[in-house]
Amino acid sequence: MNARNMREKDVLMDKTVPDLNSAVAGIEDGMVVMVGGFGGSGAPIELIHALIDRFKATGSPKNLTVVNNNAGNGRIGIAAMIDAGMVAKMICSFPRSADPRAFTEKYLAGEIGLELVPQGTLAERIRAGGAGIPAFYTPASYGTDVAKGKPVAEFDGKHYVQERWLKADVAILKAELADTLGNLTYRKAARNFSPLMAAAAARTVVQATRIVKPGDIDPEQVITPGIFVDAVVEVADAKQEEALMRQGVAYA
Amino acid sequence: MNARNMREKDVLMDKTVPDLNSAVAGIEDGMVVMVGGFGGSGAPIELIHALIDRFKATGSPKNLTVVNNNAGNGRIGIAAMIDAGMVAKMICSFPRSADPRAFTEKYLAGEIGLELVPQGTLAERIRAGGAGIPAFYTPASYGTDVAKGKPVAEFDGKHYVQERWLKADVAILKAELADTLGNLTYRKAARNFSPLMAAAAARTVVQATRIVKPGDIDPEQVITPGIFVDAVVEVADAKQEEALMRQGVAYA
Amino acid sequence: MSQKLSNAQIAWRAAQDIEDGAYVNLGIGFPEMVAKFQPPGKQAIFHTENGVLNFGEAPAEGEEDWDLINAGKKAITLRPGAAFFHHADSFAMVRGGHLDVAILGTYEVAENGDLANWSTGPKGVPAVGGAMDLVHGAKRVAVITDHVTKDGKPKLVKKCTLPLTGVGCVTRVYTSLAVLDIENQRFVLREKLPTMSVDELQALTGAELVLPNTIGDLVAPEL
Amino acid sequence: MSQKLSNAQIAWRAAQDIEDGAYVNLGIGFPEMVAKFQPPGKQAIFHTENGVLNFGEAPAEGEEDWDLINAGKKAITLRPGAAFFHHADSFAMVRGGHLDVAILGTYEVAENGDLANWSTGPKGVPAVGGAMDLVHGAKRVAVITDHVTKDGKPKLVKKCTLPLTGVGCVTRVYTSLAVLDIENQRFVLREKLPTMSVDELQALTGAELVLPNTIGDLVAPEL
Repeated sequence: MNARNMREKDVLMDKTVPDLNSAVAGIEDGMVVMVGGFGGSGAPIELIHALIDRFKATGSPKNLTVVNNNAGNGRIGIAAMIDAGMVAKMICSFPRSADPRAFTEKYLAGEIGLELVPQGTLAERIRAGGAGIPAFYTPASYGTDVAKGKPVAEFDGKHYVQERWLKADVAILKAELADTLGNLTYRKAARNFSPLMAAAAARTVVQATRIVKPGDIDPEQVITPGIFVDAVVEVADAKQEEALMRQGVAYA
Repeated sequence: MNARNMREKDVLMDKTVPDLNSAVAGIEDGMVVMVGGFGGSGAPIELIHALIDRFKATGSPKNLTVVNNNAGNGRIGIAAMIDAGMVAKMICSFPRSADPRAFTEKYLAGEIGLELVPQGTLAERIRAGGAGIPAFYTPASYGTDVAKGKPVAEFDGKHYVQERWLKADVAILKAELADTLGNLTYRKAARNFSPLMAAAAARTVVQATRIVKPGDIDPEQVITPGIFVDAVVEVADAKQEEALMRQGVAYA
Repeated sequence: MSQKLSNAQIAWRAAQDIEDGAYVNLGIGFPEMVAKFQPPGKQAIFHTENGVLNFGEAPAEGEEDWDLINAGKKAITLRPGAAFFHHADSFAMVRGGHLDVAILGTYEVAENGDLANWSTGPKGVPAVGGAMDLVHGAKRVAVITDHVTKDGKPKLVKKCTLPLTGVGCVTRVYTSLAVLDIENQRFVLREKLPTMSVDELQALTGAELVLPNTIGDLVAPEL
Repeated sequence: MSQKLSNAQIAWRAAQDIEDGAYVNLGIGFPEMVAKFQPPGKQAIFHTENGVLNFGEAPAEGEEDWDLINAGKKAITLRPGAAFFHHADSFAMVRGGHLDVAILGTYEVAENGDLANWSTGPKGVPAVGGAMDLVHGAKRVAVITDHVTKDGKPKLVKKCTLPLTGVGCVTRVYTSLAVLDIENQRFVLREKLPTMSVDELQALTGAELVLPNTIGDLVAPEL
């Protein structure tokens, strides 16, 4: 878990933080927060719940804009953030998921904003944010209500919609392995949006099932290079959002 | 190397081809050919030389547009294609490499075309070609001669150049492992442009150091998913371009 | 009225047209059934938006791994030769034209190929998911649907009344009563229930049917 | 004239300003030397355009692995915690502002921060490589260069005469005679050789030097 058996000259940098509270310390009112995961796969439940704990104790962070494919399930994770009243706006593709009542209630009451983005456009906008591409063209949504007000252009006889990059102040993500330099791997389909969000956020905070020393992840198998990661915290026994939801757990 | 020990119902698809000649069979006069590799790292020397053999035997393929970061080194690989007279135009970022005489001679004689593209723009244009993004904006080259004639736009007070996707008829690439479904891994830094080219070409042909059966590559470690690959040929004892160049080998 | 096809039978019929070696995306819900009916001797590789290629059947209950799900958030298994990738690469496959077929459900499909399958109007919470990408990416976009709504209204229409998912994107429609191609902005009838007349079918369709010389029988096994 | 710094000494001076924990790209050729002079106790992680993060020194002759090279096509080694990635991801790091510092060589640099380092004019074969991306991506773009050309002409100029690599992108210049910041489109002199007068330096510079109250001594160890 630490780098003590490395020669000090090789590795001084260490991005590990001691606990979840430290990990979410920099997240402030009004920030744009990207949250990794698609459904329960890759959802950083412990980081989210640490953020809720802080909100409950201090009233902050609130008024957040949260970016995720969905808008929370049941009464845990992002749904619990919404229930707690921390979220001013969701940017997502599919706010109707298995049990979307937290978002649905607030949305129908006019208490939460929604920017609906087609899933591939959402992924590409986040990717563009990380890659320094301020705008790109996609065929998705051309001629639909979702494209209203956006510039369109024709290339080779086909119509496209111009979309802007999407960046965040912070990304909170779940990884399988992290080394102390922030290199990450993900478990199975849990990577989904996380490698994109890691690059698109000014600060990227990661909960990893295991923190290893530099060199323990094969350089060919790194999915998110450490350059995109600012803080890693080990959460060995991370909960699975889908399992919690099926157990009917409520966090907020 | 084949899938005989799989249950037939699991795997019918097999993208392996028996030899290098079959692998390059579909490459015709006038095509745009992306060639993987950066310097000698990832250069598919055997596929290139099979293409040269075909040209010498049949006079075809000629008049090719070749996409690579460089424009060939010494008298082998892309340089040998140029020497042989198969290449009408190079699209590349850096046609001056260690020993660029093949390109330099033809270029100064006006016998070969050049589209010079900044390296990051080249990578992103190829990536856009594979990703269905017809155009995007980049800060690279703004205000320089390279941007002349290209649309520019301002986003958030900064200027950007609009760049178009780049696609190819064929990509020829070198991988480390391939399974019979075309899933690929690469050795060390040899991946460079290859995963992008695999997606941007209508047909992607790969020489792999070893062909394995589906399931032998961990799904988390696949770098190029098989959906981007059409044909794989095993070249167990592949030559290294840099080593050949240092030996002074001439192919054309 | 003749016995219409069940959803499973519509899915079966759509599955028969999937070419050997095809890369296929199935919309969440009803279209997922198509995977069950792959004809023997043909292999398709299934893609799901959240970053998995070559997944297989659902695991047995209790065997789920919730890190291994499809776009509908249902647990899946892997077939040999699977691959994981992130969402931008996944939609590069979609948008970049690498999928051979996408098969989607729908509320309405118009004779000009317009598809409306994401919103039933301004009420409630809108949700679009990956449909707006899928309709523009796959080489062939097919729709499977009941021929009419629960109220008996046509789902195949001259012009969509609901918010569009995509413009001019659908090329084939498999319904509970017929198989139709969309060609030159018209529904061309390819197959119909053998027990149903063209007139009966036309009466249940909101746009004029083009009738080629040969119209096949739409027959599916009991499922 | 005072003894100017050698290339190694210029590289040494630039290396002193690299923050602990910085991600750094060094241009091919002379700037590669900067890596050798990392101050003890500070760690930088080096990026190379062809898809490697955290590489180390060159291998011994005969130990080269030609699949493991840098952007200059020279053989490299890896440090623990390295990562490989493809070219689009590599330039996402560059263009996306993830590098802390890029240190490049140059033909000319102008007082407005314009850089000309890719072409000496219409003759010969043009080649740009990754420079046009690097100048816009890194949080800090620095240049290391001899203060004058081989013919004694200024390389620090009012306006570049050679084709530009990037507009207004350079913020610090390390030369064989001085260290300068580019602020408000002017060269601000931060350090100069202690044996050289400001007038002597001004005479070798093609744009007016801004002189702050404190100008440090540019001193480097024998290397």
